[in-house]
Amino acid sequence: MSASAVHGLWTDLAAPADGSIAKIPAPTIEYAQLSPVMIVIGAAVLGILVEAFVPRRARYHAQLFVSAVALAAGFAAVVALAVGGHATTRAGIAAEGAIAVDGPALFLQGVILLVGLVALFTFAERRLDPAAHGNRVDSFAAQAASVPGSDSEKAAVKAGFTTTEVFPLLLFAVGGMMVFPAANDLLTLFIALEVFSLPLYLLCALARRKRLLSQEAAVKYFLLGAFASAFTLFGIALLYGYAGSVSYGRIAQVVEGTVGEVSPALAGTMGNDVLLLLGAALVTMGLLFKVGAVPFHMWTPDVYQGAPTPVTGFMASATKVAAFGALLRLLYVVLPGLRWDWRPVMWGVAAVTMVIGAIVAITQTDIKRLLAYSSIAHAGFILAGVIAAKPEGISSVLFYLAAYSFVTVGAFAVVTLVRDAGGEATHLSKWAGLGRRSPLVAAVFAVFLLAFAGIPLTSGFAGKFAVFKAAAEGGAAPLVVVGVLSSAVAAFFYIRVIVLMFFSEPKPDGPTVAVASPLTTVAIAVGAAVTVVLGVAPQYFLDLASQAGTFVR
Amino acid sequence: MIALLIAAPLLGAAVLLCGGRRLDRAGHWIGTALAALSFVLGAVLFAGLLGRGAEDRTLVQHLYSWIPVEGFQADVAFRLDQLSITFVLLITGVGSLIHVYSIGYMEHDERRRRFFGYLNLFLAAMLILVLADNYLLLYLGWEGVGLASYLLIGFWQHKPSAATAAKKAFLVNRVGDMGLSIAIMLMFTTFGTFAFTPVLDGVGKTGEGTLTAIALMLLLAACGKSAQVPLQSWLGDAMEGPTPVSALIHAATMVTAGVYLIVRSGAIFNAAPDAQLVVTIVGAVTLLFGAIVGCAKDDIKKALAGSTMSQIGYMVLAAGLGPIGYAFAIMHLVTHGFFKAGLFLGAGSVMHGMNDEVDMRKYGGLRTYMPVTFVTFGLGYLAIIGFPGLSGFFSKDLIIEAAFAKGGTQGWILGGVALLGAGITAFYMTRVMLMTFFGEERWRNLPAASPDQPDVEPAADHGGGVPHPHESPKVMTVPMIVLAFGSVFAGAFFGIGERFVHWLEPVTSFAHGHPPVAAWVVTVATVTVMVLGVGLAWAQYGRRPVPAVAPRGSLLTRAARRDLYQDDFNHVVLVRGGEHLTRSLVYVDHTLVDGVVNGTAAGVGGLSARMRRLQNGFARSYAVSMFGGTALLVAATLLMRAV
Amino acid sequence: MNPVNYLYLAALLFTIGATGVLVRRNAIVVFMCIELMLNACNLSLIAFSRMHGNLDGQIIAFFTMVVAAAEVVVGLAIIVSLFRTRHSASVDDARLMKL
Amino acid sequence: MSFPLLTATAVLPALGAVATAAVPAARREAAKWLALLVSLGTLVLAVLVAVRFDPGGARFQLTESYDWIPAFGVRYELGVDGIGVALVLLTAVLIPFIVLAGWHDADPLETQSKRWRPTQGFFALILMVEAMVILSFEATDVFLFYIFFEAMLIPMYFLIGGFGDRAHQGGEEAAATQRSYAAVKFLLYNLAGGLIMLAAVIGLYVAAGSFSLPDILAARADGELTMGTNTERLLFLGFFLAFAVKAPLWPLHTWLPNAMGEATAPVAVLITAVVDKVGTFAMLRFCLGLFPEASKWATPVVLVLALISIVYGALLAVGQRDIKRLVAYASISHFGFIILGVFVMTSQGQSGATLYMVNHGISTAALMLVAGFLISRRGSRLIADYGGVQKVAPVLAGTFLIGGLATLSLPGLAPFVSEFLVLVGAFARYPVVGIIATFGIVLAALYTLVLYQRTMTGPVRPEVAKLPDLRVRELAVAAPLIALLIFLGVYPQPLTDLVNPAVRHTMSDVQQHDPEPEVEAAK
Repeated sequence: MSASAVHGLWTDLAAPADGSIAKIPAPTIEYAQLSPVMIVIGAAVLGILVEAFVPRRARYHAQLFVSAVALAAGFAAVVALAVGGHATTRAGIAAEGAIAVDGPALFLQGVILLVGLVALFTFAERRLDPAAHGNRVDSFAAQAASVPGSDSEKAAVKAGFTTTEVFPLLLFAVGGMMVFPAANDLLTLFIALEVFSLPLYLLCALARRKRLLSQEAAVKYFLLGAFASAFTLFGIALLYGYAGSVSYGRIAQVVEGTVGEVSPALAGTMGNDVLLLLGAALVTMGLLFKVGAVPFHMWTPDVYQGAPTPVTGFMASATKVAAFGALLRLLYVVLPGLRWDWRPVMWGVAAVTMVIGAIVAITQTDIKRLLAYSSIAHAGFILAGVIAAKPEGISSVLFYLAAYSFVTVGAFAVVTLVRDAGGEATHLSKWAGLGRRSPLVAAVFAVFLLAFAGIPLTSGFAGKFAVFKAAAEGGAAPLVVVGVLSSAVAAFFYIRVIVLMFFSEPKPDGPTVAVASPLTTVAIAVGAAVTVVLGVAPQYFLDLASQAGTFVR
Repeated sequence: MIALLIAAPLLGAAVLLCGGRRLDRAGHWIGTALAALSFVLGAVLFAGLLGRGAEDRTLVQHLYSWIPVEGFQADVAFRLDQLSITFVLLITGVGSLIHVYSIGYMEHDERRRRFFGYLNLFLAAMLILVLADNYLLLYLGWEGVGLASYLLIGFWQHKPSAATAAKKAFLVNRVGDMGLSIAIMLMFTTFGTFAFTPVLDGVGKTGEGTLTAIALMLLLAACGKSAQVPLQSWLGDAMEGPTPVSALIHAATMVTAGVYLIVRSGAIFNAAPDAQLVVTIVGAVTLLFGAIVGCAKDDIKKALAGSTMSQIGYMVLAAGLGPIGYAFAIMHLVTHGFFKAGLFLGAGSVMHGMNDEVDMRKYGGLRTYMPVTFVTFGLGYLAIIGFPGLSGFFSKDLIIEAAFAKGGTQGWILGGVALLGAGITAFYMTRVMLMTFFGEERWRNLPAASPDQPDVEPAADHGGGVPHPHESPKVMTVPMIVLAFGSVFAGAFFGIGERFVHWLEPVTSFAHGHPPVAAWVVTVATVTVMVLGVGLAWAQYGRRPVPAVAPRGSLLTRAARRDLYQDDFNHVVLVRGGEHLTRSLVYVDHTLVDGVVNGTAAGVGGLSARMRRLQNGFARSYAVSMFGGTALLVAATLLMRAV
Repeated sequence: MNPVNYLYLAALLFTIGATGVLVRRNAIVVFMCIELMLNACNLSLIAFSRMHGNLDGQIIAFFTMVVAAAEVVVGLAIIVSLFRTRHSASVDDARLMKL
Repeated sequence: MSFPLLTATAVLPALGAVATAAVPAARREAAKWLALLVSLGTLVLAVLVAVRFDPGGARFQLTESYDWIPAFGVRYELGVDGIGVALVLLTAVLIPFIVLAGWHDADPLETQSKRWRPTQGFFALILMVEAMVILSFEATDVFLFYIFFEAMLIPMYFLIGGFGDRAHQGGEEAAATQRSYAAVKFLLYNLAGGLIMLAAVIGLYVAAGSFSLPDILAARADGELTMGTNTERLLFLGFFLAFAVKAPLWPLHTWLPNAMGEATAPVAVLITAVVDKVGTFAMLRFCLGLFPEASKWATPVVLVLALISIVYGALLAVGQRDIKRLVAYASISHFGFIILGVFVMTSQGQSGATLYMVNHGISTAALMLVAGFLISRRGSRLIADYGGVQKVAPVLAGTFLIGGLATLSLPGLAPFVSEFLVLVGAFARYPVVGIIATFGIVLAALYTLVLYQRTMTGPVRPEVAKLPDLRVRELAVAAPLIALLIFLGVYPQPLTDLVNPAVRHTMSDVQQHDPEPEVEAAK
């Protein structure tokens, strides 16, 4: 359908045909192309029904089954679409222009689904915490509503309640994230944003241990998130005001001035660049908030630390993937005409993000906060790739996201294993001598850290190299230099953790590495495997990314 | 054949040093046998040379290419000619004798095997030095003898003094070696090679400046090896080594390598008169320096060392005179090889009989107790002071004549110095003679163990107390006797009819010097001066009894005892200064260079700690930062558009 | 009346809301301020919709309301649970995690 | 397609490392023997490479080339020239001795848990390093080289930080902290250098459009490749900085004394004799090959730094109180010589530098390993704690002395050849530089002999009175090395034949000709 008549649904309605109500033409929805999202959202709804109707005892397994199947099926659908050429030749816009089905969208959806699947395993882990009253428990509160330490909570624990709602919440979040990078108009963008944010807010609040931290994290995340999305919405409004439409294609045309017939109103607003720039800036800000770029990063450490670690892992990886996807689409599809305005700004943001992320991380003492700051630094690196306004830029970012997300999930999965009496032992001092106690786990974690640090033969290096190369070719050499320098700084604190694990004597009261169920084991194994494979033989995935590297408009 | 000559002692060294304890019993015989073997080989070669015509007595044996690199050829090639064969005979001959002597001298040392290994190593290196056909190979031998001397001086390593002396010797030599290597580099950049023939023939093709530079660098090397001023300080301390070592290395052979180098490079020096002048000056100064030091020392070996220094001074002086001197230099070198080796062996024999007492003031009247030693030593003494008819007389006299023959004021000065030196030589040698073999027997009324020699050489384990002077065993005396013969007749044999000169002429070239005064005048003068010296010495040490404890002495005496303060100078300036330098550098490295690095790290850390505070936990302040960030973003975007 | 004025009003409301978020302590009030911002957005959307003469803006406004409602649900749930544990709804009290 | 010999030389130790690591905790000895066997096997392969290599033939031989990451334009491209062969040989020769010398360095303490398997780890890491070093000598693809150049830091890091001398003055606690400080310093220094090089590597691709050294050289030769002067200089600096850190050049050297001081002697040898050579090797191959103009532009500065390294390192060596640190500073001085030889741009200098890499490797190994034996006996690194060892352990002292003499490059021992070549090469183009460098040989004599005198000679100290002499295993380490030193000292031709053609190529890369001797010039 043509981009000029956006949203046939509403606009046709708006034209009254001489009193008589005209027939509403049924919108054409390409179900096949939307199937991945539909499957996941559908499964989420199903999950809620399960909550309603399935007896408590069976819920856990039912939910786990439904979610796993849904994610797997979704991934299968994505693959099918990709094979069907929807990523390249038959890429197009679906659902009346609301959603784009093209290379980046499918690639990122695939990544999100896989990451979601891996995260799901960590969500479902029930062997780490000591069984309470004979019931296996996972890392989520028995009953979120009950006050920590209160009788009701004790009762809930005694009764062996578990918050199986986390699974549908996870599915909703995944669904939203899948739509986010595929959204082809600002409205869908906004909706997707909220659809995956709200479940995350909730998930953050659901930790079984350290609930105070968990709730605090949730509040901070929620308030700041809502604050950010308010800005985003205002930006959307301004863009709409500027272009008279929220469709990406339309806005792009207006920006470039290649629009067909210009209505007088449009002519009026088109002239007003302030609307455009202001709107663009605000929408971008909303996305930068989600990727955790400086100076919109301050929620990251607190939320990462407070949230239940499986949630943190999921958030840290999947959210970044989705948000960067959306950011890419926004900058490359909607605002290419504005490149000379946003690139310098992004340069600044990227540089600051890398530097501050790396530097502040040095003095962190909590492993989760440390990883949070490292994720900030990485956001900076990825931004460097985003800035290279060329296809290599897109594909390099896609590859980096794929590599990074798996490393992150794996790393946080390892964090869930290291526990002492008070639950997870996240303070660095407690990790001393871990390498002596359980060499294998420490070694795996070391691999993840080295990948973060970007040491060759790990996925981290391949990704970093791809991004920097693209940036350099895009003429951002200074940014590359800043990048390598800050990675040198960043290397320091990754190394510090390794030193701690291997070279310092274990403390007598130190934490133990809990023996995980196959679920977490699989999660970690997958993470490690992907890290190494993408590091040693990245070619196939690079090809994938570069094939997927073109947006449809 | 030539290679075999070197191989023999090399093999000996390898076998003895790697052989392990099972060779302890036979070790010294193996060593001596191989040394003797190479002497025999040398003799055979010599005979071979004699068989040839005077002009084609140069054999070159090219073994293999040592360092073949783009534009850089260093071969392992040996050159046998009159000059080198002379040295070969001297080295292997005296060397063999001293091997024999050492069998007796080192009898009681449990590390005798290693001692002989080192001796063989030295022989090999020295032979390489004199047989090499290019300067790089010569350098190899040059450092080789340095190593051997290092090992032998420090042979009694448990004595800190010995270890220090060894180190000092090596270091001072290294300074000289610097000169040699720079000289070689200069040759390479000038001639593109450093083989003797092309270099020495190519002298004409290049400017005098370069040649002077090369010559001076060679001289520096010679100073190091031959203990010439200013690099002479090591020789005195080198006497820490066992006496045979002093005899072989620090009297007869190694220390004369410098003279060999100068004579060998004669063509270069001939073309660089300024350099030659410097050479003569160095020679003259050392000549006096050594002589003066020799007068003051009470340690018999140190006194002899001083004399060695001064005798080599003569040789260097002669070598500096050019064609008129080269041959005489070598001739004096050979004769000196004989009598000085003899003297040292004699001294060794004395010490052997006196519980290794080296202080002459504690000797006296020994002639009756050790007659053989007395006689041989005496003959050596007569030879060195240039008693008419003995070898020293011929060689030294010729040098003095040549010195005068240099002509002009230089001639007079140099000649005068040489003459004076002859007198002083006579003085201090007589002094040694008198203090050791004549006068009252001061060693009778001695405190028990000699206090100034706390660690007694293992060679003497017949306790302290009053020594019982006795003659040394045959194995020691025989070499002394042989050398004595040498010191008596060598001079006459060489000198009469200029046999030696003509023998060397094809290599060193020879020109008759014409002294301003008739030759016999010089001779007479020399003899007179010599007699004066002897008389003076007798007046001081012969008539009056010698105090067993050294008197304070005159200013000059005290200065001479302390090597004219040359060591103290080194110590203060070089050693102390060096220590300060290194210590301060260590400090700099730690605080500055390393400090910068650690400082940067600390700085980043501090920055991090400060930035951390922004993360203060207040949700609202986070919101503020977001708000501010947005404002910035918007502002920046608008600004971009504005500009 | 010129719809632009509505835009000014919207901007004003938005700013008020933002300021409220920055200055108020009580989580509920902060949250209300955010709602205010959302509604400011709605107002401007509708104004633009009027200017451009198409309905997109109004439709978005509806969606926004729904989203706002959802946010209320989630947000209140979180805030209330926080309040019940801490007996205070002040956002400044919740600062266990810092640095 | 022939048998991929070069790959094999690296794959064998890599697999060996994995196998060694997999040996169960109880079978410690087996792990050691396995490691030794593998290193010997690698040596055989390396010798095979040397045999198959034809000095007269093409510049890069035994080449292998496969696509690896086309997206980055990265090829798995191996090939050796004479210099590469020489260094591969050096590595393969030294590793068995390192393994043998470190036989007991990693035996676990009784206190440690049974599951902790330091021994297996130690030897596996050594083999890992060997594999990566060999690959970086063989890689002709810049990116491939960079990968291993960086990756080898990790095993080295664990070797330095994980294993130290047994009895350490100041107790195990202090030792651990100092070790990890040294390890972290090592890693950060090199990582920082490496990352800057990464930027340069990317820049190189942007500028030259390829990572393959042969392609770039060919393109430059055909004049197809022209870099802007400033670009070339910046890229050169990026590369050179990394290499200057690796082959410690003043003032980037401070990590070496810490690393060598804290690590066990075999690991110290691994650092200075093997790993650091990658830096100097890379200067010769990549800096000069890729950026000839910039190299010439930078020469004066580099020469000055090299001279400073020579003198400064030697002086600091004189001032050290710790045997290992002394050797470390001596190495800094020697690396000054190597870099000098590389950058004077004469064939003598460059051949000398290459020989120097090999000879310095062997001589340091001899000196440091024997020193290690000594230290392991007395349990102290302080020179002051020794004295008179020569009397109680003459063989040990003898080997130590020969190692020292090699360090002061005594004629007749291998280092002399290379050092003299470097000096001549330097002198031929820059006489002053040559003369200043010559002072280094005096200082070398100073620190070596002082070390020997203080430790080995003089009256026997009571603490050392009981020290046993070298054991068979230790003799098996020292003797062959010394034999090698002597052999290469009197007959270096096999090596020079390997190196000469490669040097000729490098000289033509930088379009330099040796200065003619004055006499020829006169004609």
